[in-house]
Amino acid sequence: MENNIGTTEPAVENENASHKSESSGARKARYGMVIDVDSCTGCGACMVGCAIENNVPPAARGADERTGITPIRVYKADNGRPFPESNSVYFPISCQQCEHHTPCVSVCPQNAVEVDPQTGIVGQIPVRCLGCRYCMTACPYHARYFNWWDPTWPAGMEKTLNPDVSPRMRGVVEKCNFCFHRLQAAREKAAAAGKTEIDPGDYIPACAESCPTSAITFGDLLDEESAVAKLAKSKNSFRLLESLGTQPKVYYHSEREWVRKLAESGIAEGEFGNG
Amino acid sequence: MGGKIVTAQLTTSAGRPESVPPRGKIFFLAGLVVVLSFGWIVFPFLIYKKVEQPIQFSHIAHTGDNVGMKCEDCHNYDSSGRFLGIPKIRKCAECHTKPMGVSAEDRKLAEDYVRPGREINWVVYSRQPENVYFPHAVHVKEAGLKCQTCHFGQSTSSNLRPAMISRLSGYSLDIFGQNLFNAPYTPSRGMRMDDCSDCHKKSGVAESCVDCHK
Amino acid sequence: MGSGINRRDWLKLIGGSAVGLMLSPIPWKVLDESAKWTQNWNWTPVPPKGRVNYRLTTCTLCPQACGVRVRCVENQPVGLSGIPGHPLNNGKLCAIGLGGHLMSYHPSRIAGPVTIDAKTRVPAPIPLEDAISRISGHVLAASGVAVLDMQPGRSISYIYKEFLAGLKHGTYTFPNQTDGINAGPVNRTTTSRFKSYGIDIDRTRTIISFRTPLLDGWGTLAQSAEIGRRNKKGSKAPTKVYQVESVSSRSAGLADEWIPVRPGTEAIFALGLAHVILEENLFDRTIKGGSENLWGERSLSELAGKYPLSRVSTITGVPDDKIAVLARELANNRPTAVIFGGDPVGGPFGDAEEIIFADLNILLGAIGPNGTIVPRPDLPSPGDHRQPRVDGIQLSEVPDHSIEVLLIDGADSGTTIPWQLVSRKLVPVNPRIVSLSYLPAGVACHADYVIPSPAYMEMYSDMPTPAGFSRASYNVSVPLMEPPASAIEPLEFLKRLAISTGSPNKASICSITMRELIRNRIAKIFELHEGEVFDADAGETKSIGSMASSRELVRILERGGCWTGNARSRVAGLTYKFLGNSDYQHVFSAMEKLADISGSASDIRLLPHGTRGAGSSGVNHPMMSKIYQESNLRLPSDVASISPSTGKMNGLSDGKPVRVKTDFGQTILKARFDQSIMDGVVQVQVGEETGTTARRESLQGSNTLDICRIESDSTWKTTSVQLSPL
Amino acid sequence: MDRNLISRKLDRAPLPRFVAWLVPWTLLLLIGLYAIYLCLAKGLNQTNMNNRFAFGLWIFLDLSVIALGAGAFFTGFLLYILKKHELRAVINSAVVLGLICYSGAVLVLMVDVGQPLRAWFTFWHPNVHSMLTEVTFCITCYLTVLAIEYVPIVLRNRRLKEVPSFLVFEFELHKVMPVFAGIGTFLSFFHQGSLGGLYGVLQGRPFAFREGIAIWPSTFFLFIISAAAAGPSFILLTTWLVSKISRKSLVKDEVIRLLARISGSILVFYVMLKCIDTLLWMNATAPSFGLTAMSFFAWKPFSIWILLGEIVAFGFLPALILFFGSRRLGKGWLVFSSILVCCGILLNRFVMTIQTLALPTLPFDKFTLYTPSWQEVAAFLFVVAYGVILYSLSFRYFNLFPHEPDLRNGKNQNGELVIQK
Repeated sequence: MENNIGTTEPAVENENASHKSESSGARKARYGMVIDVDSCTGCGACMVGCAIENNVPPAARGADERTGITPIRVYKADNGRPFPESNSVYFPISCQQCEHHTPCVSVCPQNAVEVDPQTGIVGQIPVRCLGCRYCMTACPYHARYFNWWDPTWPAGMEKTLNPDVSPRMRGVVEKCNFCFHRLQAAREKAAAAGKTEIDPGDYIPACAESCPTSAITFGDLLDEESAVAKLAKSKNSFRLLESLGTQPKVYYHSEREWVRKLAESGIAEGEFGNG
Repeated sequence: MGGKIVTAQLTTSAGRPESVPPRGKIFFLAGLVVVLSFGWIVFPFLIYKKVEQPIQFSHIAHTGDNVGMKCEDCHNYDSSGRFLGIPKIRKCAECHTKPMGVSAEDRKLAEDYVRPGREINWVVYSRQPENVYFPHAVHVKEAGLKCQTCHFGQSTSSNLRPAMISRLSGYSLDIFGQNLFNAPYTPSRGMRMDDCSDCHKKSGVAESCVDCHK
Repeated sequence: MGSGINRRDWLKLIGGSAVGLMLSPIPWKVLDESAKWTQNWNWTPVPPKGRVNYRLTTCTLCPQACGVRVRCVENQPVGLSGIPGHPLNNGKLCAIGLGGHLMSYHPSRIAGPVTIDAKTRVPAPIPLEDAISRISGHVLAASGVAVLDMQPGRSISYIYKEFLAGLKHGTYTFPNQTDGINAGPVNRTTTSRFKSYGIDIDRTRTIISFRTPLLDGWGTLAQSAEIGRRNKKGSKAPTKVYQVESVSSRSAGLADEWIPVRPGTEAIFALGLAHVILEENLFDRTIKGGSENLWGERSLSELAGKYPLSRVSTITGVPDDKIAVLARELANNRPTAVIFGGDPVGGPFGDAEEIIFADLNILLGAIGPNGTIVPRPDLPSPGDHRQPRVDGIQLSEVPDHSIEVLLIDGADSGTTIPWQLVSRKLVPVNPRIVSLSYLPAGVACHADYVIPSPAYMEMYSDMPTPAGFSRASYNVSVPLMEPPASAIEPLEFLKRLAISTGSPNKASICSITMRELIRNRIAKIFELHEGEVFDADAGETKSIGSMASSRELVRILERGGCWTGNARSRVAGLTYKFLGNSDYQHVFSAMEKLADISGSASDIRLLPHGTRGAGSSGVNHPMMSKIYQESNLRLPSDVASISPSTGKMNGLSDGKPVRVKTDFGQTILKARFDQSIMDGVVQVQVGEETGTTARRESLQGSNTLDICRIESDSTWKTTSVQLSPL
Repeated sequence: MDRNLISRKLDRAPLPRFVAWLVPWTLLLLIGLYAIYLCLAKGLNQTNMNNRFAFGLWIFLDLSVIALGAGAFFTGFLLYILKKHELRAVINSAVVLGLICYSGAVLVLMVDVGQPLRAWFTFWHPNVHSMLTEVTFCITCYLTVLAIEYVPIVLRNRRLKEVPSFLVFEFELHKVMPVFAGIGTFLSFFHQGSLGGLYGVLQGRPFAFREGIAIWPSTFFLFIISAAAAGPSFILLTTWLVSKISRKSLVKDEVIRLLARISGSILVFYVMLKCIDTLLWMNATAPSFGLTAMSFFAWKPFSIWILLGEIVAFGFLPALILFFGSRRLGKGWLVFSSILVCCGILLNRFVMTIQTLALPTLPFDKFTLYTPSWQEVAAFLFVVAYGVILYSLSFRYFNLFPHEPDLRNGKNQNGELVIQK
């Protein structure tokens, strides 16, 4: 399966978007990011920054790593060798914004998920969602999270919610949407200034903004000049589970060969509980 | 088996002479009519509550010739192009520190709100659900829509009609999409999801949910 | 039955109504409305709307003093981000800093002054007046009063000193400086006499770090990120990083090379390096001249002579050829810097060890005319008359059992210290401990009185230069939120205390507010007429010289600005004392002791450690649950990581509870098998405790550090433990 | 009252015994009801499902009962369309079973989704690409069909029969029954298939993904056929069970054997297809993802045995017994192997649901398992209890087995189902 997203026109081969009209004035974009896993220290700033920006509540009593909500989650992976050869790497995983056969879109029974033809961002509409969780079983990246609890904040903390994001209610699925509201804000700013194009500097997701080592490069993959497009084409950039042919728009980058091998290896093999 | 049917019919017709059909029909119709009329006439008024505005504000008094204000004079944007909606009391205070006219409302404004610096909690007819994103800047400045396109005569209205708020969902009647039996009202159109999507389809912009839903 | 309504008529009626119902809007409308209701549940909070604006300040949640850009809705902070271009954090924040504004809403926040029952540790509210009068009573009766300042060098620190100066036996103390490079060892091994030193990252080509979280947020965020950038393959100015530690930390994972040494043998390893450097004459030529105890009797070379590579290798568990190779690497890729300590939990090294590290620095020319370790001037005090009358001493230097009343400042030091370290300084019979903090966390958990202070973003405060930074710097943190009525500023508390204890300095203390205090200090900085200031509003840097008055400096600093002093020229013409001022025997024996400690390969060693941004208190903002509770990214403090073989050897199983027992107590932790961990080592990450999003009912302040052995030199690098399954 | 509700031609246990029989089931029903209340009121945190196991016991249950309920449509299909008149003996029972299974499934689904009050969005804003949409539509429609098919059975109750218009209505309904059977068959084909498609289309789950024909992955067809095979077996099984419990002979021997034969022959066909499909998946589909099929079975406790078990022990074995033995072998064998068939179906649905989710997809991901919470189990048992109760009532007050009276009067000596103790 070819992985030519970002370099050629992807929307053509995107059956989820192709039936939509192409008539909008603004230039078509394909937003994506390249995460340099060699720079990731696994500090978790992206996870916290994301949660605060997107009004994700802190853990409900009894929530754990399998029922919590972390639209971007940093996984630790290691080379499987014992001490002292052991070595590890951190993979921050948000919605991978699949461009092709987007697994979660076709399965949703009531069109609560779709690929935005303008930006290539996979949108999730919680108020349309009925919480059947079919999309979660469809997503190979475990990037979708279910609201098992009513969202609750410690007393007074709801004052700190971000007005640009509506909190989700219990019983619906949510996920990363590249902080779409920030793109909206950028558009609004541009419109107010009488411009049709947004200033790329105005649109950067919370995770990329908060990464202390600037491991996350974000931008428009269709813009040949953008740093992200260049980096995505580097020979040491790769995507997770490429063999599934979902063509994610989140790339990873590493100079270390074992890391790239690890990502290629597809499904992990081994015994119960390892990996 | 067939035989049984016949006997059965015989017994019944013998048991109760032809009074049966009309009588039955009457009862059936009675039920039908009662419930229908309740459902179409009474019920809609039951699920909406009328909410009066705290102050009878007259747009025309401000936008009319004698004052001649523009919409933007009160409903403006901040530096980053964010629409600020209904102005805070400090805006009214610019003129209404003391009653300007003789009307009771005028006095109420000056005395109950401006002087103590209390905000007026208006009931916004077009208050959208929390999950709706509507950028005024994009619609007004980029697309060049007139305020009236969505807000109709609001700018020339002389009084504020009570808002119709659903007891169940808490949403204003004005923003209902074209939904199941939205009867018997035809509220001022222009702020329903379908109105938005119609216009968007016509002008061919913003084709996806995330454009308007956050 | 003929007349009247019979059952069948009823059926007909119901049938008719049923049909009518279906044709009426009722069922459909209700269906629709109920769906809308689920989208608009009144128990799902609605974010406040309003005018959005940005305000600027400085983070005070650890000494790194990051510049913070605060997004506000109607002046209520809703989101934080770093200030781009800021000299200390260059637009970045750590996981904790990003949620700083949530601290005020922590469910466990202390609502008002409390006394804590010694046994149950359950807090009981007490009126402020009573608290003050009681405390002043204790102070007046006490023959030893001390303030433990968790973040020395702030303006308030001077007021603490001033208050203590008014008492008969006042002691101002602070946790041992452990961070990377500190003045003590440098000044003890050289004739240099600066109060603090930093590292000139830009010049450094090789860094060898002894248990410093170098790539993990050490020093300042900008610095750490910079090292990381240089450390990566294919960077323009590559900096090689060698990480020497027994813990498989994140820095160890990211460094060019991780040299895992047996627990507690870092200094021996350094000695091995020194050995090679001396033997092969690789040391810096500039030290040829004035230097004591380098050669001959009672010298470093003699000491090194006792540790031939073979021996070092057996002690540290690192192959000797590897040591030799590394030594040559370090010597040949100069400028090199040796930095040590700074693990937020692992504690300091002993002075003997520090001397060895300093020696290594000298041998590699790091301290000297073209060195990487540069002196840093001190910040001026907030006013001449506030010049310290009591000198501060490190906590370790405070005589044992000398403190009757201890005031603990609640500032977040970014490091965790074992309670024993404090408690051994206290008188054995009911000492009084007062904590000025807004969370029942860290050492505050051991207090008898807690006076709730305003949280971060609720009061004026200033931030002195963070450790490791090569120049002097000064930042100010301004209040952006109303503190709760119950909160009382440390300064306010001191004023009340000064009055009720009739302190001779009460006039001076009461004469000033935090804001004035800080402004005075800014004025003093302005008078230095040196350095430059980063204007966060304009995003540009101005030289102090270009400014008309200190008022402008005040304006800039009170809006997230950052003043930085001039870079100091490197110290030249120094005389080196390779065994320090202290009697050389002390160094020799200390090394022997280390060699013995690690001697028995069989025993299992407990290694407490922390990650930067894990907070010192063990209670962080609720959103940290994303890292600790809702993912496995970081280990909470109740997990013991062990190598599978060690685990199996002790009959443990992965994920099951384990009893960790030392001579000083025991604790039950969750065993976690991790093959990246050295055999015979138990790694415990002290920091966030699980479930801190929930409210804490009692103030139990226990963590694994409580069962660690505190050595005579106030270190607790490693402790021998027994493991057993439950 | 109770007496006059029971057909004269049938003798039923005295009321007290019947009530005694209902009591435990009612208790179960109530516990389940409480569990369901908890889930609806407090949300799905009451379950042990999680983000990795977004589907759990309940979806497994839905798939299973709907497969077993297939007997209703398939018998209807054979009877009304293919005119297999012998099956009239079990059609009523089949319809009741179908109704129970489907209504039960829908009921559990309503608890399973996070926002039941919005479930109707699927009809209002359907996504035609989604298999789940297909399932939702078909199941709802088919449930209505079943309800309609159930009506005549109810109307033939002794008391209701006395209302002439009912009798007429029932008579009319009977004439159009083939139409409904047709519709039912059509609908069932689709949702049985779509349930298979549910997993077959999962591009992101190489273990479940299958190539297919047009828009339908192979699992689509496999599910239809397996359901068709299991349906008759389930009817056979239940008929046997009911006659055991009620100590009555209910249907003629031939019917049983016929059901066995039908089930057997379809099963043979199914197992063959299943083998071909598995081979295709192992040698074409999985490799196309750069994976070896075996890697999926490397994970304990699910090893290759689960696959072999499904195909051989629960596939070929019963298939052969039923196919060749339906005429000769004793009923014990038939019952035994129809048990195998039903278990086989359950296993297959289990593998598709649970194993698919348990397997890791990311390289650094873990294999995970999940144990249902008591609320989930209780809700599950609620459906079982509900089924038993509804069936018991129907069996008592309606004539589910038309031949039962004749068999009772011993009219035809040979061929009645004699239960040898």
